[in-house]
Amino acid sequence: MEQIPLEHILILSAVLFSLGILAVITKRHAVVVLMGIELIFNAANLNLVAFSRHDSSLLQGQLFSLFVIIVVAAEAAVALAIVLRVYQHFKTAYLNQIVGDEHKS
Amino acid sequence: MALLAFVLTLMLMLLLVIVVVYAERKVAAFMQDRLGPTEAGPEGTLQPMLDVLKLLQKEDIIPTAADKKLFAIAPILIFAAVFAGFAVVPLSPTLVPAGIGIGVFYLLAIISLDVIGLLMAGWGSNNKYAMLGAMRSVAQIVSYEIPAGLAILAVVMVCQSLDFQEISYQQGVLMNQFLGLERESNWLFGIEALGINTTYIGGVTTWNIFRVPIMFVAFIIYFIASLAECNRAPFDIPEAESELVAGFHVEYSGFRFAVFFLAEYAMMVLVCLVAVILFLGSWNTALPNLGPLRLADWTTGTIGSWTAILWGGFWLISKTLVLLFVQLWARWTYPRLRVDQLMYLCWKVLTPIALGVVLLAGIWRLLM
Amino acid sequence: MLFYIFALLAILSAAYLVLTRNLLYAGFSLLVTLLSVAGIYVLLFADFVAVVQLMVYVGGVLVLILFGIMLSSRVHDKSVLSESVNKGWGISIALLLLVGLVYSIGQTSFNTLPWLQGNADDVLGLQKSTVQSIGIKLMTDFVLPFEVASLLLLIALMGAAYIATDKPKV
Amino acid sequence: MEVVKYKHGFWDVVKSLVSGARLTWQHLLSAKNRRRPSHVAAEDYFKQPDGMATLKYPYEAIPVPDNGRYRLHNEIEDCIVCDLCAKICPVNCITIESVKATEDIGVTSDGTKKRLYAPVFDIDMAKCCYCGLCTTVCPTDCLTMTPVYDFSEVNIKNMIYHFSDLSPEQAQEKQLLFEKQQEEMAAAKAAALAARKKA
Repeated sequence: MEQIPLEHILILSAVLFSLGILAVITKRHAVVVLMGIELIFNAANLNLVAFSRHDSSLLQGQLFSLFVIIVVAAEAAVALAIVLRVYQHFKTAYLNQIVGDEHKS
Repeated sequence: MALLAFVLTLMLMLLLVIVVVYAERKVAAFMQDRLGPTEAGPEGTLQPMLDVLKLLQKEDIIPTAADKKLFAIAPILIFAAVFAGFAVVPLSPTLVPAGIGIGVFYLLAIISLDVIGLLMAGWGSNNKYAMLGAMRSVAQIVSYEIPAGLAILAVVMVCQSLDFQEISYQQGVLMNQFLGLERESNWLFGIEALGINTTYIGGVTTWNIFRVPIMFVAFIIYFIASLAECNRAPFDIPEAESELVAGFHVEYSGFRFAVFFLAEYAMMVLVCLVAVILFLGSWNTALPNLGPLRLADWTTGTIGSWTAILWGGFWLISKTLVLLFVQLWARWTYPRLRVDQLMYLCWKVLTPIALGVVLLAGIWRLLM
Repeated sequence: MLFYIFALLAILSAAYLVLTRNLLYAGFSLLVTLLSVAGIYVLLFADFVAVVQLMVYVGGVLVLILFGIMLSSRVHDKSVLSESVNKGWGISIALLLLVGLVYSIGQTSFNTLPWLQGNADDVLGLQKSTVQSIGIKLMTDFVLPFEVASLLLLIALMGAAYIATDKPKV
Repeated sequence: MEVVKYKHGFWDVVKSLVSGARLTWQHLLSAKNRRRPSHVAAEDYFKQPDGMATLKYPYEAIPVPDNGRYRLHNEIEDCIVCDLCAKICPVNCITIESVKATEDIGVTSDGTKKRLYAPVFDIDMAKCCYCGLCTTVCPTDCLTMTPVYDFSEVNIKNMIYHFSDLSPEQAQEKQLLFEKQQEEMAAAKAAALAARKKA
């Protein structure tokens, strides 16, 4: 198996990262924003694993990406619980439609 | 080589599925004092093939209100998930389609793709029964992955490996022929202090449920959880015919339904294969060496020759069929659980016991 | 070769995630992205991370996300279609970021970095998988983050359960 | 009302699971026995408690009792076309048309004289309610219920059984004969009347 050039992996992760940013900025549904964040996490993980290949004795990159995945799991659980709560309260999951009671006309 | 493994695995899976579909009907019939299929072929043996043929001829109906893309992809995804699980199952001492070092973990992970397919099917059908069935099914599968995973974890702790093939080798007379296990030895009940070396006795004495008796509890937990994972009775509330008509595949017909059907039975076969490999000695013989009576050696064959492959396949598949029979037996004996009973069983009974088993397995490992 | 297929799949599905207005389709295209990233992990000799990715992301996070969508919308309903806003700003910021990142990646010569001199082929060594060394690392050098992570998961579990339960109205 | 008390202990659950499994296992084991297709009057009819209860129907069947009331059959040779069966039929499934015979057409097997032809004697078994009234009123016992019960048809028209032994042409011929005789008789009558008037 030929070696994958490091630059290509980094470019891939840069593309994923900017797509994630794009999703976070342009989308208005809370869950889609969450998906954008997942994309960003994945881009970061990809970098970590790619560099970890050059660190065979320590595997620090892989270990770090494992911790990232753990944090993502925790984050997703809490975030979705919040989204459901918000939906129950405001009857919408669109971030721009969430208005506090005092602002309602 | 990869293609050969693919075809071989597919053939094995289809063969076992056909046997199980036929057995299901016959066993159900016999337990209910009926005859079962008798007309197609001798004693109705061609019935499953003809069923599939019938399904393939039927009209492929896609409801107008359905989400057509998801509706079309879902069966393929579910089948792919189950079939990908078969890739790491060792069939005999030298025959394994894809022997990867973390096979057990991979299998647990790839099965979870199934869940996504179920959600797709349920949502894509745009039918409340399908949606309810999919939701129930996903909740059930995700919950029961925990006791099943803990039971498997107990095995992994005892065997110190995530490789199916290494776990298989540990449970038989061929143990020392595996790379990395040359110096290991099995002790009766896994307790070295007893001083009875069973490495060359083999047979039942080196199966995981026997060499570490606490594994028997883990096996029971895994078996119950696996019934729930493949939506089998008594845990078939996702498909409850009487209340949900059929759950997530209500809207499916023809070819797509055949794929669902196949995937469901393949899932049954897969969980039984995993149970056999992890707990019941994998492809190892059931007969121990008793003094000059070298029953284990005779029924194992020599590695590298056809005898080993044939004996290995024979033992693996016959043990799997026995477990599959138990699944059918349970289906036609026990009534369906309610949702609250299902969750009670998972979270308040199986999970705590499984946690205890993991702890005990860790302690047991220290004795080995 | 395999890497480029996976990379293309990942980028295409991520782009589809951004472009599509259907929330469900976005979720399922995220599935494809996650799967292809897992494939890339395998190619980078990180089999354990790849399977963890499958297990946690596909089996856990994605299911949660899909549940989140399905519990807050209906089929063929406006609520499953989400409109995009801030398109101009979003695209320009993302493009700027992308160009900047790609430019800096292009400018860096990774081959001369001293901490990248390790042999990239010899990750596995004699072992069949990285799981053994990861396990040893987790129990020695990384035992504190490991324990903290378990604590974090416990807190997240309790917090999520608390937030999501219906409180009795007093 | 007495409240059923369920036992909830762990071992009670295990015990009930095992007893259930044993029950189905015993049924599975007894599946080597099969019910024989014995007659209802046979000695062992009620003494076959276990084993598979299904019969492979087209190949084996429980014999019909002697008094079984199934498909109707009319022995047209013995029928005197009295129309009693059609009259008593509660669902009107019997259609009979009759033509008077011009000459003597024989006797039935019990000696009754036959005076009528039956160009149409149809029984629609799809309508029949199997009450058997027609067989009781039949004076010559030619209409009977047979033990044949398996006579399903693809086309419902085939459920109408035709018992007439006359072809349409023959029926027409008889009808013409009868009409001719009637005419002759009428002519003879008229002649006789005219002769009487003349006289």
